Amino acid sequence: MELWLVLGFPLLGMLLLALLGSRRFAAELNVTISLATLLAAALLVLRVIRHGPLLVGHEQFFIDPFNVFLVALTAFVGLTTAIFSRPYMRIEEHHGRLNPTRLRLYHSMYQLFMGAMLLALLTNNMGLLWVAMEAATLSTVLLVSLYRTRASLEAAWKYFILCGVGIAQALFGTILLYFAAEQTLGREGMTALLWTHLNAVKAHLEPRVLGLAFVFLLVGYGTKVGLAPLHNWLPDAHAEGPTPVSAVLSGLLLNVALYAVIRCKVLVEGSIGTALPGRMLMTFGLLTAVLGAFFLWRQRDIKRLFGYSSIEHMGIITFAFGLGGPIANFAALLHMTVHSLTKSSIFFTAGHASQAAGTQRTDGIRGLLGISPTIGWGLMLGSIAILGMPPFGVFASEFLILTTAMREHPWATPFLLIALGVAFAGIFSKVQPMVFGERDAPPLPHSPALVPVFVHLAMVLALGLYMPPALAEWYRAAARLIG
Amino acid sequence: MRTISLVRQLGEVLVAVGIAPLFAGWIAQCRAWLQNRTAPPLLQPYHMLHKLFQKDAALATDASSLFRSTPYVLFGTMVLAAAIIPSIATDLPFARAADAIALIGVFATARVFLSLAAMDIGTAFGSMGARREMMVGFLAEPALLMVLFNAFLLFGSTALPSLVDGYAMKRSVVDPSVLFAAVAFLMVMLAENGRIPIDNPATHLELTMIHEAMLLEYSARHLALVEWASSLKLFNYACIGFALFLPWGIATHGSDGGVSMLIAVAALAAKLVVAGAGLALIESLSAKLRLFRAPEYLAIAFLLAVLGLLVHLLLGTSANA
Amino acid sequence: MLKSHLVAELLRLLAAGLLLISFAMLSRRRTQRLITLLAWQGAILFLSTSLVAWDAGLTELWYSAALTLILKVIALPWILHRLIQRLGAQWDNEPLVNIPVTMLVGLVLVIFAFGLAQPISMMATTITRHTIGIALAVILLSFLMMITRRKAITQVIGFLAMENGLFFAATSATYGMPMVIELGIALDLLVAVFILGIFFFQIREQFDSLDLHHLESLRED
Amino acid sequence: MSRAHQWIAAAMTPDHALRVLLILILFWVVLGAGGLLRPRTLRLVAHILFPLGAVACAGVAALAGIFLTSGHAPETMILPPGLPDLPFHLRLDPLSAFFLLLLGAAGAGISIFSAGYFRVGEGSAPALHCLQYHVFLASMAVVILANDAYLFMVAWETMALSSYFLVTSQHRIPEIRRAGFLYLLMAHVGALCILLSFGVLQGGSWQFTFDAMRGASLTPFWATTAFALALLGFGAKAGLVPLHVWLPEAHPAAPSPVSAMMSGLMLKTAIYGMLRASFDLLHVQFWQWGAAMLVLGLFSALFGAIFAAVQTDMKRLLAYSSIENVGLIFTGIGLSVLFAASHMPLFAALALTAALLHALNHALFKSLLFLATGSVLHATQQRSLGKLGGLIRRMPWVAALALVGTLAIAGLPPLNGFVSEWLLLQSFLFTPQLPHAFVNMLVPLGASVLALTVALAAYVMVKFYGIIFLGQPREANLSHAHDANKLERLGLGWLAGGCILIGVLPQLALRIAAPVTGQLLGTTVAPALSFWRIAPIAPEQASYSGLVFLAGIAGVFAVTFVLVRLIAHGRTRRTAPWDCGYPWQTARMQDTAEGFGQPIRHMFGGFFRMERDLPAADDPAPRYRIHIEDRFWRAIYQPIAHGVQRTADAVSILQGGRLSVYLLYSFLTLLVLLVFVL
Repeated sequence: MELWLVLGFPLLGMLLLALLGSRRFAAELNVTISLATLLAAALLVLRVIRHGPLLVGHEQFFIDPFNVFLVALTAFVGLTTAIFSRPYMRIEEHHGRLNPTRLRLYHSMYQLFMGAMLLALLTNNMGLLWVAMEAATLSTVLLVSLYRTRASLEAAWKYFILCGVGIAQALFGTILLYFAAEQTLGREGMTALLWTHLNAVKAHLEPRVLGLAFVFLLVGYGTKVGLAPLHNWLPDAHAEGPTPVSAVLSGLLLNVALYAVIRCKVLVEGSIGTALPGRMLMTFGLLTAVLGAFFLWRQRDIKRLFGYSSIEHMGIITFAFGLGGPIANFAALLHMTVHSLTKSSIFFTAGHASQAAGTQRTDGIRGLLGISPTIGWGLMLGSIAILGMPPFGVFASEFLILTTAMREHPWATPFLLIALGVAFAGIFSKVQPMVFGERDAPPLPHSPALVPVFVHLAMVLALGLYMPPALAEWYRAAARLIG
Repeated sequence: MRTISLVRQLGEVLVAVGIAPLFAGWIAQCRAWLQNRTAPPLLQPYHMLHKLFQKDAALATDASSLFRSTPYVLFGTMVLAAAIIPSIATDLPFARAADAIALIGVFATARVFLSLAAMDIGTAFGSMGARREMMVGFLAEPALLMVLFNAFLLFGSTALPSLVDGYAMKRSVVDPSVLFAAVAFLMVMLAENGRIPIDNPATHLELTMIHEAMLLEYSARHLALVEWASSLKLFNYACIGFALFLPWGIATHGSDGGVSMLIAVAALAAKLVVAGAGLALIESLSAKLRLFRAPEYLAIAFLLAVLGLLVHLLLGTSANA
Repeated sequence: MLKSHLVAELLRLLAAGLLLISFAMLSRRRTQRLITLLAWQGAILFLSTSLVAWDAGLTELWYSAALTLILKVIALPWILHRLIQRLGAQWDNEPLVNIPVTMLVGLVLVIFAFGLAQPISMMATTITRHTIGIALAVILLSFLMMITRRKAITQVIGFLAMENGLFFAATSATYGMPMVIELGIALDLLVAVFILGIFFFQIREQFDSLDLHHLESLRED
Repeated sequence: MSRAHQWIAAAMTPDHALRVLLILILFWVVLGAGGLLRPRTLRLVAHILFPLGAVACAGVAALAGIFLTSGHAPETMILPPGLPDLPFHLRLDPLSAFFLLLLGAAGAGISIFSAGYFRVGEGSAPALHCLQYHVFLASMAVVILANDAYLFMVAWETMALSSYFLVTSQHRIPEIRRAGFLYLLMAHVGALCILLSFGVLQGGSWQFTFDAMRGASLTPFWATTAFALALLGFGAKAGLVPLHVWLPEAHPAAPSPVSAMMSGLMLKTAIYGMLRASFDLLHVQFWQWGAAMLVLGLFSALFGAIFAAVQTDMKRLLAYSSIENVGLIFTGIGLSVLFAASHMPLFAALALTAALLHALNHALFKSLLFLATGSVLHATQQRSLGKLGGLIRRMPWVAALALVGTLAIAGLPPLNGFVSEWLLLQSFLFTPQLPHAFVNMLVPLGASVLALTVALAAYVMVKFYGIIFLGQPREANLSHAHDANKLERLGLGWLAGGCILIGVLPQLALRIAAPVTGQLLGTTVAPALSFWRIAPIAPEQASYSGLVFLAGIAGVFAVTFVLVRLIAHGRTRRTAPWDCGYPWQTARMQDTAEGFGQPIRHMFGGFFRMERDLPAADDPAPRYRIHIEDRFWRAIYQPIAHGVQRTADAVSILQGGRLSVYLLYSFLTLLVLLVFVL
């Protein structure tokens, strides 16, 4: 029941906002719907806590420890982003970069995007997962091109083509998966694409086919994760889209894509029985982390900067999943959570910062502390958190990942060290002069809603110091699930 | 500790304070002879001190209390050093208060205070002298330390009394390393006491001064104390040298009071006479070096000491037998 | 028995045609032609699907065949056609890499694809199993086409060709995906093309051209 | 009231020490947060919070002292927060107690001084200072108490972070921002190294508690890796050459009390970490470790001293002198490891005692001197030695107290600096007995390098004190410099008192160091021969008595003074300085900081990169400028920076902006992976 609400609210919202999106109260409506979604998700979570994993709708939908917290996270960040985007978009309108019709598109596509992601998370059907991912892509393409500027069009176009092609690969992978599953599960009852069934029989699936399938799925969904060298769309899309979109792209979409990859990895590993998929993920992860870090070094656009930082972190998470084992998986899941919280909060502040300074160029933004202490401290603390400084939660996961890597694969640690060091230098050398130094900008026309920023950071801080047992239990269970 | 040793201690200190100017005077006289000048009277230093004590002190207007107290500090440190160094007898209450390394510390204290005082008035020559003095100091100390290392290797102690006793115990031939050490010590001693070839106590050319340049602002009783302290310093160094290299005659631990004391005093007198003459000879034979040469000179001293060390470590077994 | 043998023969023929069309696409310059070829591809897909449906007697395959006919043979080509009419964009376009080289690479890709598909064909039970390699080849070739062309529209055509290849793979390997998925895919595809249509106009009004070299400003300098 | 008494009594009994310590640490945090009640006003912060913080510091020191002297068994404690399987573990043992004592003793002085120091309008708001300052204190204490890797790292990085914000409190100045950035970067990379070292230390047991690490058995290779990583990490924090570059930038940039905290206290946490890792967790295994630390330490010491001698900024000078002192401490540790690994526990204990003592002493006198520069800075707004001078007449209090610190850091008896250096030299004397050929011949040379360093330190300090406080004021505005206020004097006095106390009665310090050596090496040096004399190994070998020194000098001083007064009449005339009869003497003719550097530059030219422009002979307005730079910057850091830059440029080609190329990437990736699985 709650599950239908979780999926229903965003779709309802999409329709409503498609009609009323240009009204004055559209933003508030957007917030309300997101809130409703969050509440539904909360109910769902409560139910899972009470009754454990569940499987509904002819087994087409399911909740297990792996996706339950992602659902909660997605709904939550969806709400906070909606709250943030209310004043942000007003300011954009005030600056004349948007008009009511565009806002209508924005609001309804925002809800569609949320719905698609929740669907992707909740569905048990690999085919449906693919459809949802595609839908998410399409909606975000429209969101990225919202400003209709040359740059935003170019970014959207690249995003569309690259991810479209990628997603096509993923479809082929899915077909192969289906093909292999059909051999054992048969066509009857359409169970051959249900993850739970596949997981049950994964040991009997034809390894060679699944190997092929994994390559296509990895390349496909990996493109959306932003694994180098498939990442090229990511910085453009992050930099040119509206900031709330950058926030949800970094904070949620990448997670969902990675979630898909991991679901596939579980099946394939179970089938071919070697560590090959893990090795692939580790290699991709390291490559991505290192490349991302070096890209960071010479960024001049604040949103591109943090876009690349997302790439770097996705690399680290992927590497951790590749390591496998209870601790590394635990760390990876934790890192997914804290990264999306931190990164979205950073994008909130970065967005307002660039609004205040009237430019996204890092050398144009100065003395944020002087302009608005909340923005300044938000950006500073957020960057510190994302750079893996304790006591923030990002450090907790990096602690586990690094120590594990040091024991299991020492050869990898130098790369991680380089990635983290270069990323630190790259980001901090840009953030410091933006936050500190002399002020030079007028105040914003609308007061920014920065409560979400500090709520996110507080949660990340809490996760670094104390983790609620229920959450830890989910992580452990999910880690076991992933193996 | 027994009263007798206290008496000894007191006696030794008084002797040191008393004859230190004499020693300086003796060196001056020998030098004069060697350069066939008519020598000043042997007691000249005492006359000078007496006269200085009579004069009124002329003090720069903004001389701070640091400047005024320094002479007393200098004198104090030197007397303390004299009390520590076993020049006559070894079992002295103060002798155990510091080993040779700590003794270096005492001299360093004196040096630092003198340099600070020299900088206090803020004259060009004063601070220049202070700088040079400190430079010579930090070059000399490592060499001196290596010399002490040598002694430690021989007798397993850096406490001077133990060294002397150690000599008294083993009447072996002189260890080869000692020769190197002795030469090094001599060079350091010359440098530390502002003698030729590093500095010239008799110069009147400010630009070449080191020690004297720091005293330019002192007068009367302050000057007297400083001069006395520096002659005491020379005397102390001589005594350290004796304790390290020619400890014969010093009343060692076991020996009872009277006779050994007399012998010790006589021995000390003899050594001082010889040493003074020797110093004078060296000074008149060598020419003063340019200041930039000072590092080389002290580096040589250092290397000699290290050489001694290595020699000992290489031939160690035979020497220790 | 005889029937299914005949069907298999026909299917091979159609598959070969599909491959041929892909190569033709690689070699064609005129956008108009490419669209026609795309339509032909769709037609072949339609034929093969309905053949398989007839042979295996699967109703849902009939549906997807119908879907193909409507979407891939009629709707999409028509939309694209209208688009280039409206945009006045039926110009020649010179590929980035000259055509013989492209063909050569394509040839290598085909061999590679067959090599890859070998194990799958071995274990497939469908009568169409030998055509999986061709499906993969078509996918890779259209990928190649997207890489080598420099007009926005040609890239889209390549994209659609790739979708066709996927569809062919689905039918030939597994008698098609479950209906829900088919519908979903079709819907996505339709939406995608509409969005692309909007994009073309926006791009043109911004850059007054659909040439991709205008879209190279976002880069690390 | 009586309840309170009972409670305090209970607190003072060692078996609650850890709990009470935690309460005090929490109290610091509360104080820090308290400032936010009245963010912009100074009174609350200055007159209530900082003094209370100082009291807490004293409490910490007292507790640690009681714990050490009472010889109580280590206490452990587990707090709920932390990672799911890894709650926070805390442990109070002699080693941590010693460093807590250090932290509290020096921290009390600094806190009192800060109460009088911080002004409104200098850098960030007082409340913010207060918060960061106390978090800094608390995090250092937690670092020392932590008993598991995670808590250690959390506290460690919190320490770095809070100090970073303190350093950049005047963030409007670009140089300060740069310094802060460099500092945080080095700190973070170092922390990652430490983290990896822990990763090795846990030895596959996935237990990150130190207890588990003590138990873990590592192969020699892994043990050495862990040691090397730890040396890198802690060395970077301690400012060991060549990881020192951030130190002379960051320490001067901070407000003076913060510089004092960083130099005096934070560097010691690195020392603590090194001891914890190499002795306690890795229980010293190979003498090569000791040799490595010895070489690094000696080199850092000499390097620091030489660079301090050529500085012209008083705080940079002190920063370099910190590098020197850390070098000395590492020398002691290295020596101790060398002995311990060669099974000479007694000598090892001697060297370790020297290192610990020097850590304590450095905490005292370096804080004292940095605080003194703070007062000078407030009085004159000048940091450059070239514009100071003659302050002894304007600021007698600061001058007198700074003199104590100067003599102490110059290693002169009867002050504390001398004691530790004396012990260090003593321990060097035993190196010839090492069983390793050549090592035992080469190490004695180390002693001479040590002596050279110590003597150089004296040179440096004469320069420091002489140029700031003595001579004539080099600028006109110095004539109305004001002396430090009461609270500042109190803080300075506290630290100076500590220097004198340890110098005169070193046996007290030996007493508190003894449990530590007992814990780490199983043996201790004799704390005190008698109430007035220390003889760490054997009385006939070497002994020292600070008390006798003081008594002797003071006694002779008094006697001579009286006698001179009696014999000679004490008449004095005040006149212009004689200066060889040169009448046109001006303050500009005094020797300058550059002048003091000249002999050093002349002798150790190889260490520097010098840019010098000398005035022409016929220049009407001659100007002499010299720029000193250390070679490591160009030798190591710039190449790294350039390498990263080049790599970044190369990498950025991937993002060429061309869609076809992007598609090609994913195409090729696909093909490669396919070939891979084929």
